[in-house]
Parts: sequence; C-alpha cells; structure tokens
Amino acid sequence: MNKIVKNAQEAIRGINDGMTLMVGGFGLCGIPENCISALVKLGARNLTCISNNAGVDDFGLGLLLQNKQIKKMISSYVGENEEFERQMLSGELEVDLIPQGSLAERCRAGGAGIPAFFTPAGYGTEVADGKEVRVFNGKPHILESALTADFALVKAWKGDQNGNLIFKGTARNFNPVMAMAGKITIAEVEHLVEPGQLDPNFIHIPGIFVQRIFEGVHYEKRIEQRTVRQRI
Amino acid sequence: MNKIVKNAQEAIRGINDGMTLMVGGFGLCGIPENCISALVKLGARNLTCISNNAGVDDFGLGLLLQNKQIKKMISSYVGENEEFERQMLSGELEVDLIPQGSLAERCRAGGAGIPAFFTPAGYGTEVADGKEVRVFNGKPHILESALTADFALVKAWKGDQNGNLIFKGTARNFNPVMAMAGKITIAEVEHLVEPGQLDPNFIHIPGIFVQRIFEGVHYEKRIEQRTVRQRI
Amino acid sequence: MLDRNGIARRIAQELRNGWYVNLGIGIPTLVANYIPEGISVEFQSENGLLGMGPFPYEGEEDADLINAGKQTVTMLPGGSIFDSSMSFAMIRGQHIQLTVLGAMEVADNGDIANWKIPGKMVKGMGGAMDLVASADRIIVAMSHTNRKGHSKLLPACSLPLTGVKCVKRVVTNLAVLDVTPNDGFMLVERAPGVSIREIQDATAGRLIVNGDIPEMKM
Amino acid sequence: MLDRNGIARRIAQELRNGWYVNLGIGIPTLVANYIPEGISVEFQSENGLLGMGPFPYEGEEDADLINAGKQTVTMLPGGSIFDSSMSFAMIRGQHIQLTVLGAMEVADNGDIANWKIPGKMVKGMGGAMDLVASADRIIVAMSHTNRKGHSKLLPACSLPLTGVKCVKRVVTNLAVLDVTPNDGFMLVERAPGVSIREIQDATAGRLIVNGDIPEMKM
Repeated sequence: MNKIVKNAQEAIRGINDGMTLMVGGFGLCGIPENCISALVKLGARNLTCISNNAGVDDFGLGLLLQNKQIKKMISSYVGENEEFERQMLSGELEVDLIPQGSLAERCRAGGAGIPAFFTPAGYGTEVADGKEVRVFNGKPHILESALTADFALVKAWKGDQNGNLIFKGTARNFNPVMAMAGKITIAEVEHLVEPGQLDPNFIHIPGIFVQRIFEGVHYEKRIEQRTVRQRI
Repeated sequence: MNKIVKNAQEAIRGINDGMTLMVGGFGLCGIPENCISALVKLGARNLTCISNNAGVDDFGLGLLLQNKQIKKMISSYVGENEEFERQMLSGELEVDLIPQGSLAERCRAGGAGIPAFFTPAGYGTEVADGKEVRVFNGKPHILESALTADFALVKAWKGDQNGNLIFKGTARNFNPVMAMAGKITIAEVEHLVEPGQLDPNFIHIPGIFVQRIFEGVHYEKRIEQRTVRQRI
Repeated sequence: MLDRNGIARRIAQELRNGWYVNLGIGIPTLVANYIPEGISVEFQSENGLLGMGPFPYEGEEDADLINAGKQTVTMLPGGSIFDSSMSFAMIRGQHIQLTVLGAMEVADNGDIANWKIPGKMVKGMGGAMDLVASADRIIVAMSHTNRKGHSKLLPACSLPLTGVKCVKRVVTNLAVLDVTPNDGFMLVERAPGVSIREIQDATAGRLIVNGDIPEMKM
Repeated sequence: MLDRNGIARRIAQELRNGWYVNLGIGIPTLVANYIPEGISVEFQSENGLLGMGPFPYEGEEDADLINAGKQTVTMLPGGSIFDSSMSFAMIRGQHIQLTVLGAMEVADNGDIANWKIPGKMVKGMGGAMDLVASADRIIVAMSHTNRKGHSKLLPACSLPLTGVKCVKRVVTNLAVLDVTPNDGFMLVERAPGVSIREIQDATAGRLIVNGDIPEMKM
C-alpha cells in the first residue's frame, strides 16, 4: 500500500479555490512547512483554514495570509501576526475563534464519525451563542459539532509508505486529530523510513488516516519564544 | 510523585460492595489478572462491572461471577462463559449489552469530560430504545452518555512510579480508555521501571490518569483460541 | 452451489487495491485466503490492529496478539496497534472501505439481523452494530437458507435488528445479490450450476431478475 | 503590597503534594519558581506535555519542545507527550487539580473575563475557556486594579466572559480573596503592609470582611 508522493507540489495536487484545509501545528511548532510553501506557489485562493494559530507575519500560515489566499480562519489564538490583524480589522478576513479544547475535540470527532458532543467549555460566553445548552450532573454544557476538511496538512517526524506516523515532542499537538479529520490527509515527514522500520506498538497515527506522504526538505523549525536559563 | 503500592491486595483497598468497576481487556487478552484474583479474595459483592467481555468460566471475570460478586455486567459480548449464561437466564445477573465502539467511546468520554455524544451505532435497534435520535448529514444518530467508574482496573506492559503506562500488542484494547474513566485507576504492570526509563514520546497513557500502580506476578496470559498454521 | 470457501473466494473478488477491510467471524475470515493477485489490502481487527497477517506458526503464538475472534495472529510489516476507541474511530469515521460480515437474516431493504435470537442466550453484538451503522460498503456472507431450509433473505427481518438499510450486497451459496434502495434484492450472479428458479425459490424477499443473469466466474 | 513574583510565591503556597497543575501565561508561569519544599507537583502544558521542566540552557533549545506560551522548555523524568485532544481530555475530565490563570476582570460571583476587549484586536481565548469551565479549583493571579486605577474585582464583568461562576480564589498584589457562592468576595489575607481599607477602596465588587484579617506569611 504505497502512498508515497515525490514532493510537496505533487502532494497538494487537487487543492482548489474555496476548499477547507486543516493545518497542523501549535504556533510554529510542528507545522507542515513544505506544504505551506507549495500552497503559496500553487496560489489557491478563498481557502478556509482550520489551524490552532495563524503563524507569524513571514512564516507558517502567515505566508498564505500575506498572499491573500485565506478567506476564513478557524483558530483558538491568532495573536502573533500583524497582517492577520490588518486583514481582520479591515473585514477582508473572516475569523472564527474556538476554545482550544473544543477545536481539538471537534477535529477528533470529525475523524471519528461523531457528529456532535457536549462540552462545558464556552457555556455562558459568546461561544455558546446559538448553541444548544443542556445540563448534565448539574453542570451546563453546550453542543459542539464535528469539523472535517477537504485536505488535512500535517507534519510528522517519521513515517512509512503505509502512512504510519510518529511525531516528536510537542510538535505532535493538533497533527494527529487533523490527520484523522481530513478527507484527504497529506503527511510531510522529516524521515521517510522503510516498511517495517516503525514499531507497530508505537505508531501515533495509523496509516489508514493518511492518503499521501512525502519526505520534506529544508526544515527551518523556527522558534517563536526562545527562552533559556543561565548556566550557573 | 510516587504512586507505587506493594501488591494487588493493597492496590484494591477501598473497593466496596455495590461499587462500579471498569476492567480492561478483550477476551482474556490484557486483563488485570492480579487485581481480579485479589478481588475474589476481598469478596466485595454486588459489583457492577464494565468490561468488553466476561471472561471464561475459570479465568478472568468468570472468577468473580463464580463467586457471585457481580450484580450487573455492562459489556459488548459475553459468549464464552457457562456460569454467566446460567446466572443471566436465572435472573441473578443483570446484563447491559452495548455496541463495542459505543462502549469504548463512552469510556473515553467519561475520562475526557464529555457527558454525551451522538453515534450512528445502534440506530433503529433495541439499543436505541429510549435514546434521543437526531439526524446529521442525512443520517440518524443516537445520543450516548459517558461512563465512569469508582475504580478502573487496567493491565499494562510497562509502567513507572508516576503512573505512565505502555501496553503491548492487542493487550492494549480497552485499557487506555478505562484508565481515563476511573475515579481511581489501578494499573498492574508486567514491568515496573525506574522514572525516566520510559520515553515520554511513546507513553500510551500519561500517569495523570493513574492513581495506584504495582508490578503484578505470575501472569498466566491464557490464550482463548490458539490458532496456528502448519509449517510448510 | 458454493461452499463456505467458495463464498469467501467470490467476495475476495470485490477487493480493490488500497482498501482497508474489516472481516467478521466465520466465512468472512476466510476471505483473507483468496486475495486476488496484484491487489494489496490491509485488514483491520476491531480489537486494535491494522495489518493483520496469517496465523502464527505453532510455538510462535503470542497471547498479546489476537484478532477480534480471540484467535492468535501475526502482524505484517507496516501494521499498527491502537486502543479500542481509536479502532472504532476508524470504523465510525468511515476510514474502512469494506466490511464483510455474516448474518442470520437480511431484509430486502438492507436491514440486517445477526446478534440475537429471542429466548436463546444472547451473547452480544460486539462491534457489529458500529460496523453496519458506519461502513458505506457492507457485504453479507451467509448461506441462502437456514438449517430448516427457510430463506434468510426476507421481506423484513423477524429477529431483532443489528442495523437498518445498510447491507449493499449479499453473497450466498446460491447467488450474488445487490440491495436496491426501493425494489428489493437484485440478482447479479448465479453460483455455478444454480438456476434462477432455485434462487427464486430460496428467496423470500422481493427479488428482481433483469434479463440474463451470468454465472459467477471463479 | 506584592509584586508579580510575590503573587506567584503566595499562590505557590496553595500547591499540595501530588497535584497536577496548569499554569497560564504571565504571573502564573512564575509560580513554578516557588514550589514549597517537600511538595511534588507536575505541570501540564495544554499544547501537549506533562512533567514540564525549567527553560533549557542556552544552546540546548529544541524547536520541537515548547510550552503553551510557545517558549522553549525541557522535560523532567517521568513526563509524557500527547496530542491536543488528549491534553484537553485531561483538562475537561478534571484530572488537573489546580488551574492558575490571569484575568482582566473577576466578578464577585466567580465570573471571569480575560480574552477580549471590544474594539481592540481579539487574539482568541486559546485554552482558557476549556480550563475555566472544567477545573474544580481555579485561582486567578492578577493586579487588584488596572492601569487606570480601576478595580478589576467587580460586581459584574463588563468585558465578554471567559467563564461563569468558576473562580474560587483571587490572589492580587493587595490580598487573597475567596469567591463565596452568594455573598461576593471574602477577604482571606492582606498583602504585607496593606490595610483592610486599602483593599476595600480597590474592590468594586461586594467584599466581606469577617473579623481580623491576617497578613500573608511569605
């Protein structure tokens, strides 16, 4: 079952204007750098992007924003991006802000065939506007619905031709649940290994969720908040 | 954060008559053998057991059934146990049968603070009796609620004093979701290792879900259907 | 007329390259023995593995590696292990392309009953209700009639249902039949040496016979 | 009067052995620097790690290991990594014993506002709404008044809410206050050198002062 494609350009074939994309990563950690670059070249427009954050001005999803390819962002936190702010305040960009846990669970639900679930997060806030409220065990909850996407773009550490994925450190974050929720999931990996090299007991995302996979190049892995302590 | 207890007897302290227990395993694969033996000795009665299966007559949960400690079973399949059949047909034992996927998801939901979710499984069958039906994307779904337990008894391959767990092969099955859903989760492991010996990137269940842990002894790991092929 | 292996072999012809497949207990399990040449599929077992291989050689059984029928199995390279909630996320989320399972009754609207006989010991539905409620492509493998000679392809199921309007195709010892949305079973192929008349006699549900019905190519 | 580090130090006294703790950005992050001796707690970062250690030494930063504030961090032995849905399963499922976060406003019924100022750029709520809707024990760390000198402890929040009736305790530069279910803020401790009068003047919400109010022991 060989899902390997040559590179990012080949991997993103079929992404068209107006589509909905999920993009893995938390801040700039664990983002699909190669796919984002290829998308900038491809130029598909009016995209709806579901991603926890929106990158920074000159990296990550910020590159798509600068290129005005994004019509709508669905995120939990978007604070690190001036171009984002400009487009949002000018009304060019629609923004749907979602509690981070609800965002993660809505993606998982989309991948797991669960169309809706109740969560306490956001009850009594504007997030609950228009949503059904129900009390369980004396506590009010709101009904949240599943999210899916035409394409999910995820980044993993290692992968094989079957699409099995292993992530590294906190670069895991939203990548697994988005891999589950994409109608077509594209995985870019730092190391594409031979079949059988990954221990089946330690696969983070089974290959069944991945349709295309390739080994990415030139990972920059930019650090947003380099924070260190002094050696004593 | 040391959660180590000496043995099964110490681990199950506090399990009282009438409590609800989750017990990991699929068939006899991945069952908490030590905890079950200790429970037989403890003799707590009128237990409600949530477990995918009910063991066989002389092993697994079958031991608790023979000892008449179980009042109610919540399972997806209970076909391998004559004493079970006798107690069920005589009305001594209550049985609640649940689709396997709904059982797994209801446990996960219990651990994840999701009180209810919609699933298509069981729509139009007696499983749906009395449950809310709602159509999503043209397909009817039923509302299922979360399951939790006073104690969850799970079996892992390796664990550390923080309660981090790693499972082996298909002995994983229901153990992770039940570990999440127990108010008190007891993990018995084949190998209790030193802190730091488990790679944080490959923990199946983070220690936060585990309150007590011990290294089990004398694992029998009985095989229900030994099936082999001939060497050519 | 086909035997159990013949039914499995015919169903194996339905496999397409790259599919993920869940096989139920009984005849469906045998399908894995007849994968056509050039076709690569991966088998999912709902207790938590993908890439299930053949049974182990004697002496190599691993108590920690079983399938949903509790049989000892092996893994193929590229397989993976996961917990029960992830397993049914795959199933419910329609990431499995084909589900093959047995049945006691199939109705001509696609309803299926395969888990409970009132008055008899009920063993439970296991994962069957999740599978039939989720998969887009569900094939039932079963004998056309039961031990008493009564048809198992009915106008309506008499037994408690496992799922509603979900079966797409039925492969029996006598025939291949598709379930049409409104008109009942549509005869697609006859088993070798079986006449249309025999199939009609053994089918209690509505049966559509359109033109010549070819014999299966095995 | 306490500075930011003083507030963090006072909150650190709330830690109990064996607790799992989520610290928000800002003052809450500083709490990790003041864990009392003999107390062992584990810090969760909602982007997916448990057992967060100190910042790395220069040159040892790992781009693949950050906290929820996007800062480079380290892991302690016994830690674990997980995905975002598992992380919020821990939070929503109340497996975290203590959440400490900042706020722009707290109402005397426990409502909190900390994510949005109408007319200003909205950055988003991140994980704050999940945290406050879930945790049993929520402590807010903030200054008692804002830059204009207006009280941040109010009869009702004026800003869009993050969560309702969820804050249990507030630790400010002036005082420790508990939120009572029906009667407003209950003054528990005064910061060193701060009078009850000063606290009353800086608190716009209902304030209960019962008897002698001790000074914090730092």
